[in-house]
Amino acid sequence: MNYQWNWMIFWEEAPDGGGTYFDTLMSGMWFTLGTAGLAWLIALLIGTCVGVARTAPNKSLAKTATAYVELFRNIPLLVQLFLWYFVVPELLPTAWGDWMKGLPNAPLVTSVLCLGFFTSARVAIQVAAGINALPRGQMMAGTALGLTTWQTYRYVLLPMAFRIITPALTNEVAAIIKNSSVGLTIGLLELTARTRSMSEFSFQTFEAFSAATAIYIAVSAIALLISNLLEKKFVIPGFSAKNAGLAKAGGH
Amino acid sequence: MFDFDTDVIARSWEYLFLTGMAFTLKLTFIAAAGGIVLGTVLAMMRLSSKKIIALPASLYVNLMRSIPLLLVIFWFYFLVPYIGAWMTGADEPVQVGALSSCVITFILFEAAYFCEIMRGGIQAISRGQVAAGYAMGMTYGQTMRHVVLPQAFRNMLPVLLTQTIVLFQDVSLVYVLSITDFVGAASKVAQRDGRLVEMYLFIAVVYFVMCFGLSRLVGVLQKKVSIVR
Amino acid sequence: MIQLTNVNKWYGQFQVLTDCSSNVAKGDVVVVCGPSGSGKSTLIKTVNGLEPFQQGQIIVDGISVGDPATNLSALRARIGMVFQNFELFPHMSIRQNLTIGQTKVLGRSQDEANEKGLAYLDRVGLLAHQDKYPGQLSGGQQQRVAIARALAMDPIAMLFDEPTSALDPEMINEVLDVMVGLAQEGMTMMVVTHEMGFAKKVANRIVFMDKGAVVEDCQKEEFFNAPRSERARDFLAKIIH
Amino acid sequence: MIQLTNVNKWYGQFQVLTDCSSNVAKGDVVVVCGPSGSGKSTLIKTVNGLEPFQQGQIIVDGISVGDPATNLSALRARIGMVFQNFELFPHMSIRQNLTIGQTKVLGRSQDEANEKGLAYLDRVGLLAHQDKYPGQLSGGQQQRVAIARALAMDPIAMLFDEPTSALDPEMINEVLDVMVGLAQEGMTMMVVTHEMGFAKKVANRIVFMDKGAVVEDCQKEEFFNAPRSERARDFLAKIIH
Amino acid sequence: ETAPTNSAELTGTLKKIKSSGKITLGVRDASIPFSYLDDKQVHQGYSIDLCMKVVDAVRKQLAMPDLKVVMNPVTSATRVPLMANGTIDLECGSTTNNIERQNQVAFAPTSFISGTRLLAKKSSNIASLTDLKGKSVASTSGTAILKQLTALNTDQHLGMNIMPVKDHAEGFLMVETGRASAFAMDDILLASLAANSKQPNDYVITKEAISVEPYAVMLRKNDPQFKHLVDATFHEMYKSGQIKTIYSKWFTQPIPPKGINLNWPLSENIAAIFANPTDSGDPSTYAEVPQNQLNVLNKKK
Ligand SMILES: Nc1ncnc2c1ncn2[C@@H]1O[C@H](COP(=O)(O)OP(=O)(O)OP(=O)(O)O)[C@@H](O)[C@H]1O
Ligand SMILES: Nc1ncnc2c1ncn2[C@@H]1O[C@H](COP(=O)(O)OP(=O)(O)OP(=O)(O)O)[C@@H](O)[C@H]1O
Ligand SMILES: [Mg+2]
Ligand SMILES: [Mg+2]
Repeated sequence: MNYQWNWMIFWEEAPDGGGTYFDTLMSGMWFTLGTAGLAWLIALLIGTCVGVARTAPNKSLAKTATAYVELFRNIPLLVQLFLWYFVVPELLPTAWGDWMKGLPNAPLVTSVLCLGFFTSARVAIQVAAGINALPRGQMMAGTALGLTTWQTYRYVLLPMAFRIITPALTNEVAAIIKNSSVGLTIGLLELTARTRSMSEFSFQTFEAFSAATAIYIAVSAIALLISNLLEKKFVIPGFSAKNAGLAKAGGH
Repeated sequence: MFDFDTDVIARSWEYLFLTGMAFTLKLTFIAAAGGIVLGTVLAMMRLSSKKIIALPASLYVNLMRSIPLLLVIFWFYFLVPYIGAWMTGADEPVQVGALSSCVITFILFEAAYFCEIMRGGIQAISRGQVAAGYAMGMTYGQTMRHVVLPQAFRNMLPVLLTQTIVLFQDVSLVYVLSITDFVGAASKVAQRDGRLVEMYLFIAVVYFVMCFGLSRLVGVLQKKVSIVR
Repeated sequence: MIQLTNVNKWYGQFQVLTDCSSNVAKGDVVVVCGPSGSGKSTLIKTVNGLEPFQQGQIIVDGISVGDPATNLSALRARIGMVFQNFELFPHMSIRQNLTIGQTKVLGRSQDEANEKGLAYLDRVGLLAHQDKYPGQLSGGQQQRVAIARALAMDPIAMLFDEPTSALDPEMINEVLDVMVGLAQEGMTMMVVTHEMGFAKKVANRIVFMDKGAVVEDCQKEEFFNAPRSERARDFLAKIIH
Repeated sequence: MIQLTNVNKWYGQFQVLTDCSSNVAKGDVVVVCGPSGSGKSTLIKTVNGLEPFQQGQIIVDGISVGDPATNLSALRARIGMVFQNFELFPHMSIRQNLTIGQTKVLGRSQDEANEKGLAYLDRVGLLAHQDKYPGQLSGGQQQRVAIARALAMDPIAMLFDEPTSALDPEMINEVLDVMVGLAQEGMTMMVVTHEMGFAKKVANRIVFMDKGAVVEDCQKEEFFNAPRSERARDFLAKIIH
Repeated sequence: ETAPTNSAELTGTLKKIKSSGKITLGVRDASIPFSYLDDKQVHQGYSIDLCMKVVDAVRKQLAMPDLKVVMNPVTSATRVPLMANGTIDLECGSTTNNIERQNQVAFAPTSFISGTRLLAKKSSNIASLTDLKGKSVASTSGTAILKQLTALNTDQHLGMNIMPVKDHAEGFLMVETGRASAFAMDDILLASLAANSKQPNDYVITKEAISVEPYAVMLRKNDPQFKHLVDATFHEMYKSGQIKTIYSKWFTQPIPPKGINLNWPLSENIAAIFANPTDSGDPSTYAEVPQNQLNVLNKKK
């Protein structure tokens, strides 16, 4: 191959200020983790509410929740991000639109929101699936004790549902980390964006992409490790979530 | 507010659909079909009791699942010519077009995800079913072929199709190779004519309609093929 | 204490309960039996409002179950229910299973709930297992815990839905024994079961259902010795072997 | 026809079977019973090689099951097996369930397999249901189909693993009746069951297991009238109520 | 020049072309007017016309009149690896020739010189970089401009909010929707963006240049035979004046697809490189380099 390898490139100064290429990539990684982390909080919060709503006895509530899920999961993330950034502010009242545009960290805020909403739809699917995987009798047993519907969800159904869907949620965490790279399209300086600009500035494309690949693998491995620890911590003696047969493994 | 220029869509719909959408659908179907077949093989490997068979499969799957698709597309695009040369023994890298490269990449990548779905599906079939197959005198292959896989496949059909919808959306990432899929076609027109907002809204609507329609179809189909219990 | 009057229930087009009426007085032990799918579970679940019904009236301890104004949670807290599959909460220890209803519904203090719960756990002979989780107990043990959990709420009546049909044969008796004890202490009970031995021993009335209707509702002796309906005779012949 | 000699089996550290020996002659009906977890299912599954074992010897019709050179598929095709949960193939119609083994394993033509399968389906009284799917039948009907499926392979012996324990009480008899008929026609059978009525009626030998060991292996009369071991007496007391 | 017809004497790219019977051009989708797709999905543009001259020369030298030309679309991320692994033989886009990039690839003689300038709405009265104090400015990610803006921002304490965007069209959209006050990019690209927009007259391009960007066709490094042929072709084209026709076809006449005229007459600087062809990666060869750019260059060394 007609290619000049230069692994020392990482220690050369990057032209966009702020230290070496290595430093740049690291700062990209923190942006990736930060974006993914914040978006995950949103996704978990909204996803749980919407997921519960999907299983609610109230038909119209369940329908609304389903509509929410369908809306957010049927449009490619890339397109959603673009719409959030360029179209939503124009559709809002001018003052709100200007406020959105004037946010100091607009790409970060937009990416977090967009990624959060997108992932919340997928989390909602998992949460609903987890609740539905529990025997119908569990809901009945809670209600028969005199617990209200809300208390039954809070104390009986959700704790079990979350244990069952932990593997699926781990996949979603891995996915949100990887998906945060779409932020680059609106100028979020996360890992992939940093990698690309490094390859553009230096033309050492392969070194840049190797580094990014290695960082992504490491981050995923750590995420997997943490989730395994969590799974161990919350394991229920005598109960195996595998029996629920629900480690649905879709998504990216 | 924008003044929407809908004319740009009318001008280019042929390119958008006959070139772009046609490619997107083609790649989606080839990758889904290939991915499911390869994924099923990987799933059976992962479930094998022999470590030498299970370990490489699970390594492969976990590796694929931890790298963003964008990077995978990139790597395969540049490395496939060398893998090809290595396999055929040629001294020049084999020229692999962007399309074949995409097909190979998506099949290999999606197989990792389909593998996990099929693995879940196979594991969910009760051990009793396998025992019943064996007890009848069926071999491992026959039990898999006639008893386990048909059931796993039908049970997992909704998830497989949901994953296919994800795949359908992910095809848009081939823009890194400058291939003209639907999103690529639309954004090329958008950039050339400076009509980004109109185009992106249009893409959103088209995707929503197609994906939503598809997922409705999945529901109908599921009722048809699902096993009477 | 429990009065059912012409209860009708439909699932869509399908009528599950047709004009069911019965009356359970304080201290009664009523066994409900009948072929599979005859509506036994559905009937017993309408009593504490777990299943809504469309026509008729159910009065429990003077409160109308079907009335939209009724606070169902409060009513349910006063009626214990035991399910076929135990339905203990798998993520809670046995002790937590026994106290959650008391603290969250009755508002008892944790200490009080503990004391009460453990007393009943002792009564079903499982005090030693208070820190285990449901998955670590055998089916028979789980069902006994489920009974203790219901009793800890100080119910005025107990409903049982096939409490022994998910159990291994050797475990059935340990559960039935607890239930016999309860009956003999005067607890008002409605029990869906196929265990005719239990029925013969402690029931004072038998309700026989078929296709959603109450076909017989009579004293135990009458039912076993001279069932009036063809269907009941048929059923008894099938079930006793 | 089936000889077990000092069979031992471990799951990791845990010994499931300890020195199990027995002998089933042609035409014998042997009932295997014992408490839950005592190893009954495991034992019966070693007979047709569904569970491997580590020590001892099992000879079926002159063929050693434990021998790595044995073609297990061919052996299994000659022994019918019926499971607790029926294990019909839910994605195939009843007819396909009856023919799949015949065509794929025995290499019979589709027509021949059909004819044979339907003859046995008729024998268990379900000919009218040939085009339905398992999920559309009741439990008792499914188990009868499962028996017909095994019989269609022309087995030299039949193994039953708690064939009635997943059934609603009213359906147990319809399955037991089919099994009684089989026994009376001289089929060699090993039956794991808790149905002592069935055992009394048709078994000629009872094998009682506890904790992985064969505790009693004797004539039916001896077992019911004068069980030698404490454990068997205990078990009988628990199970007959 | 005598054309070696015996392929045994050929090396590098020429040998590859001879044995495969085709030459592959790396082309861009939307670099107007250098290399882009028109509405009939044909790749065309200024750089492509230049590359086709090279193709003609290759045909002649290798005596392969029906040498096949393959157009292989590339992006900024793929152009280097594809050149390195032999997928493309010439990159015909709008790639800036600079010294760092010469570590990895070689360049044909420079064929265009652009300057980085700012595009802004007329109404915002932005005439130079200093007018952007405290405002947001967008630029396409991965371009050399970003690094200059960053350096300038710190050196001159401008306090600008620098926003990278995915592509040029999006950069323009940032200005159009008011998310950014200005879009910093190569002037010729800015001109074509403005010309294609809904209200071309709403926008201005500043006079002050931030940097000098020489564009050139890219080829593989360490391939003297092919480099020689490419150089000779360009020299011939420049000397004969053919280049003037090609230039005016793309820069001063209406171009497909919409028949817009960029009105970008030949500047003195560009005329100078046609007179004295060079492939230098040093911007000062081409024009007076703005102090800004010099600062950045010096810092690098
Ligand atoms: N959610 C439901 N939707 C529609 N039909 C139902 C539903 N639940 C129960 N049924 C039907 O109502 C009828 C009565 O059911 P129910 O569970 O009360 O019977 P059962 O007498 O308790 O039977 P088993 O002995 O099998 O428990 C059955 O035919 C059943 O199929
Ligand atoms: N795959 C396995 N791994 C480890 N232990 C097992 C496994 N399968 C069964 N066992 C254990 O082996 C013992 C015997 O199991 P087996 O299923 O043969 O009992 P059984 O007599 O058939 O009981 P039951 O009446 O409940 O069916 C049990 O203690 C069980 O927990
Ligand atoms: Mg019931
Ligand atoms: Mg068993």
